[in-house]
Amino acid sequence: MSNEVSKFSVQELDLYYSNFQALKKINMEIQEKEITAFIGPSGCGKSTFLKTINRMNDLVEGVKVDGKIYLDGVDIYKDIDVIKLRSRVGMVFQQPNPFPMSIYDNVAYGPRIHGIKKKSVLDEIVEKSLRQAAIWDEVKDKLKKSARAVSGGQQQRICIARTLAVEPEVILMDEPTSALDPISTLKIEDLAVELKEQYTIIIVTHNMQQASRISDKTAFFLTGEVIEYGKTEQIFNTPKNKKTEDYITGRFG
Amino acid sequence: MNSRKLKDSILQGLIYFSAAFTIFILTVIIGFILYKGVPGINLHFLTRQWEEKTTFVRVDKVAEPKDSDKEGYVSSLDITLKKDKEGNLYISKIGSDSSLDSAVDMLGQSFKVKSDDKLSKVDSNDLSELSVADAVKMINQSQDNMRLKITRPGGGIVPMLVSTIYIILLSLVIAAPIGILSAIYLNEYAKPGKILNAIRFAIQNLAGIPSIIYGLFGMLIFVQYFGMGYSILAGALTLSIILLPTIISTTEEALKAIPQTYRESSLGLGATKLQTNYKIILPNALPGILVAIILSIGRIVGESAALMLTAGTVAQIPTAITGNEAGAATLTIKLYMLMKEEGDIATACSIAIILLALIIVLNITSKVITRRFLKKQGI
Amino acid sequence: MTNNIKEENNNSSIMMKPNKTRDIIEKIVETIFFLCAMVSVVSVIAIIVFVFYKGVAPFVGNNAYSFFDFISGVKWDPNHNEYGVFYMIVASILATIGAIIIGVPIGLLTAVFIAEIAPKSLVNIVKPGVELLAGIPSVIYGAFGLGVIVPLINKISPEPQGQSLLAVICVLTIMILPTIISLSEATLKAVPNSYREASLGLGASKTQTIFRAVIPAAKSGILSATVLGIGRAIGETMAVMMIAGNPIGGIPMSIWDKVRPLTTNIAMEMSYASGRHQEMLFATGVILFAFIMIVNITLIKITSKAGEK
Amino acid sequence: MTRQVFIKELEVLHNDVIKMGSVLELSLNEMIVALQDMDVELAQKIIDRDDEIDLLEQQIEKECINIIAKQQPIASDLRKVTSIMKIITDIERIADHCADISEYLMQIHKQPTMKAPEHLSDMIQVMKKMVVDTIDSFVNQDADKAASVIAQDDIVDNYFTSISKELCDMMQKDIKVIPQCVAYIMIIKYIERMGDHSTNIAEWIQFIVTGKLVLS
Repeated sequence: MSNEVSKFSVQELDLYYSNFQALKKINMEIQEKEITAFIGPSGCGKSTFLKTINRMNDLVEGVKVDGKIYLDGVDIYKDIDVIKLRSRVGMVFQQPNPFPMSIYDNVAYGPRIHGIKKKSVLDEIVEKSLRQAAIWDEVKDKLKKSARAVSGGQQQRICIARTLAVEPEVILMDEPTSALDPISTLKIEDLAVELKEQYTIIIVTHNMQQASRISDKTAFFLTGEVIEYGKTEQIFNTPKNKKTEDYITGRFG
Repeated sequence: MNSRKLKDSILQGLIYFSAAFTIFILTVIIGFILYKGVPGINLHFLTRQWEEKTTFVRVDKVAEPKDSDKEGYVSSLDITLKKDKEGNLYISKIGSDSSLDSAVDMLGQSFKVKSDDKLSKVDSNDLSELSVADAVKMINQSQDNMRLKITRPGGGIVPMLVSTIYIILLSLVIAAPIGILSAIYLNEYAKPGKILNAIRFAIQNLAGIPSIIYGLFGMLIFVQYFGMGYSILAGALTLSIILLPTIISTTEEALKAIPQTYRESSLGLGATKLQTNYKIILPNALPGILVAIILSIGRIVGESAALMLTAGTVAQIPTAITGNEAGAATLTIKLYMLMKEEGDIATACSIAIILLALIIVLNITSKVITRRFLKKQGI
Repeated sequence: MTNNIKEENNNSSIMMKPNKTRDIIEKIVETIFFLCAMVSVVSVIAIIVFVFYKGVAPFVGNNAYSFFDFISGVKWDPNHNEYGVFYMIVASILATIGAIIIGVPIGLLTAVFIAEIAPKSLVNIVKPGVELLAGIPSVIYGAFGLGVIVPLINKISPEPQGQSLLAVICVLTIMILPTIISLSEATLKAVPNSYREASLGLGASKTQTIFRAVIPAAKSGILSATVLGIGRAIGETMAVMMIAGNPIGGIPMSIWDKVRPLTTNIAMEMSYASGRHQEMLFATGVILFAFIMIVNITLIKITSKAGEK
Repeated sequence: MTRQVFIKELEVLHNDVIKMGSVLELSLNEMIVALQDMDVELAQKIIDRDDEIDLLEQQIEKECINIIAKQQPIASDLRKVTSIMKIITDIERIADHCADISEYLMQIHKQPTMKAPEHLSDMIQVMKKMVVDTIDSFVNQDADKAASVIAQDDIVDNYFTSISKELCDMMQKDIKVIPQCVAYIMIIKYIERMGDHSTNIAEWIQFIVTGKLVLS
């Protein structure tokens, strides 16, 4: 394993929804500026794990988390204020959910809540983020129009731009393309590969081809455990664990 | 960064303050009404007429008078007398074989004398100043077929309760069918277009008009033009117009909650629109309609301005639907009159308590129906 | 081949009522439904026509009363043929504005409390309470006003009596609170959770999320709640009648002054008014009606606009 | 078990390869007999059968491409399909060599008879075992057997060097036998090549099973 400092170091992580244990003894090192894919059948805990990384699970009643998650060596549950954490770890959701506001206001929402008020600064951030999300050309002349009046693929890229506007270090994507058509899906995938130059990306997906196409590392989850975690080529060519082999070759049940 | 924390805490403070303010207001109002009204609530309040009523009756003596030395016992009529707080004489107990059962009023019809009725005169002698014992002696000495002056005490809200119920029933009988049928029309038959927009606009406006305007209209048309006078029919007609928007919109919600697939599958089987409405839509919408009716009862019970100008302010049980025998004050109107004319806030609050109880019951029933209806729907 | 198809047609038609009568019944039923629906239209038109007809009468024809004096007059004295309603209009407007300025913020923030912050147990107490507040007949608010608010104001008011604009504002505020709370709460609840997650995901705090994402998304609902509140405040009669003081003239200068809203003017004198006096009361009704129309139209515009966004 | 259609298609593919292997074994045995008895008709039969094997190879190749396009196989499945495409070329090459040997056999037959080189039959036996073992290891996906085949290849190579030296000596001693010896040299060259092809097949089978590709 390369000796870079891992962006996330997850040690002995357990998670309980009231009495149901959703995550069992997760140990994982996630590298910086790489795309890490989480795959596995639905209900295996991959999304739950993703939502633990930016503590979105705190919103759920009766959630209990044991074990440690370190972001750049700092324990995210003890030593980082959750607001600071979430501005450093952005999230893109499965259903594109732009606010019912104009495209401009959507992207400017993040900077505004973090205190940026000057219009010139906001304009610049909005343009930079929309360009980064590869959608500037499609929306540059209708920034004032409602963000919901555009196609699903465009909405999702606007949401990505909105996340980028807060200048996160990590972007979590929870099945970002499962609601999109193939073309938009490929656009989002290309975008993710481009963004990995500057951001650490963790993507949860049901689509194994997507995982094999764009990710550097892949983790296979099953019933709350990490069955296998390694370089994507190795996972998709010569998986060590039979359960991984069965899953990716579609032989289960 | 801490300016955000500061702003946040100020806003949070405001939120908690306004919530507390609302809860405070709620408790103060309910508290005030209970504090003032509860003492007035007793059995009499709930069972008696509002006005006192005096009648003269003729009654014979008992065949075999039993004598008992109980204080106030009138052997000749087998009744017991007492003096109440204000010092008037009243019949506290009527014996099993008391001759009062066959008392007859001046028109010769039998008159049922009840305990608590006040007795103020025997033949021509006034009893009000006498002590209980003298009064007993007086009655026993008077001859057979004596004439008694009986006064039934008032202070009860029975007439208002009855007229409120009459108005509720009458208004519902008028408004419910029209409302439900127009809701069905709007939801099932109407094709989008100018007419539909006009109807929708009218309904929304009806909902916005204050009840005093309805009062004016009601008085003008029903009371004067149609010559119904201040009557429950005039009141009911005015009220039904007020109720239409509530019934229509609540029923429409119930109709909209029915999945479109029910209609399609029924029509798919060759059923006509009417059959579909009759067999599928209506039964499923019934709980919604029930809620609509309950909400409208709540509105009728609460209505005051409109009724005051149409149903009048007389505290009596209406015996006809039009004409001056039909004037009837509902609970709310009586409550208002008590405060406006006599400034008697205590009794007003007692009536208020009855109204509150009614509204709570209505709220709970409508919640139960909707919950049961939702459970049945499996939502 | 052809004749057995005809055969088949016959027996199938036996099963169902002959098409002709079935269609007629359908038509009849549909017209009945249509007529019921038209009842609302007819009644609105009737109300407008009659109230306006009766209300406009005094200003037209021979010894017409000048509409301008009516509108601008600051004295109402039927015995001396003086019918000025301007000071009543001012009273109604001031009372409504006062109630809205206090009622809407408190109502909205309480709605936020119930919808966003309060734990389940508290909600189960506060919400039914608010529903009860909404169900209470306005007359009881009048009783409360007379019994509690007026004496209280009396203690601190420079004027001799407690009935005043302030009393009216207090009672109206209390009355519109439930309308605003329940409607705003409903619209806040209708805001999809994904907006809250998105906002929190960007590092916004809970309060920021409420005020910058949830409330803007529920803007139209809150607006229509406010407009409904205005409608109810302007139209209120019984509760206000007993605590307004109802002077026969004078534009209210301070919150301690007695006021005479349009609605109370009608209700108080209608039972014994006749002839010109009665028509003047209807004229007051027309003015009130005009206000209500404005309120209704803005409400319909907001709700329809919200629909498209 | 999900993806039943895909699993069936893989089985069909697997059996077709086995069928091709058995046709090869038939030609191989006949080639050995033909060599011993210098039976020309048998040799001709082997040559004719070569087209049948070529057809089988093309059909299997089309099947492989079809599966890849339709089912997007991954990991072990992908390894199996890609290896099969490689294996069938080697099998076809071995079959070609049987035909080539048969042709040279016919030439020898025209020449005056000559004593076959001494260890030729041993070399053939070793090669035959390699071919049979490699096909068996494919049938059972047996990596160990495949390894044993790879180990045999040196033996065949040594036989090739010793026999070809023996043939050169014979030619130096008696120029009359040169045409036959040249034919025999060609024959043992083909036999040596048949050994190499079996080794290739064995290596691909190991790749299918272990995932490690070690091409010597």
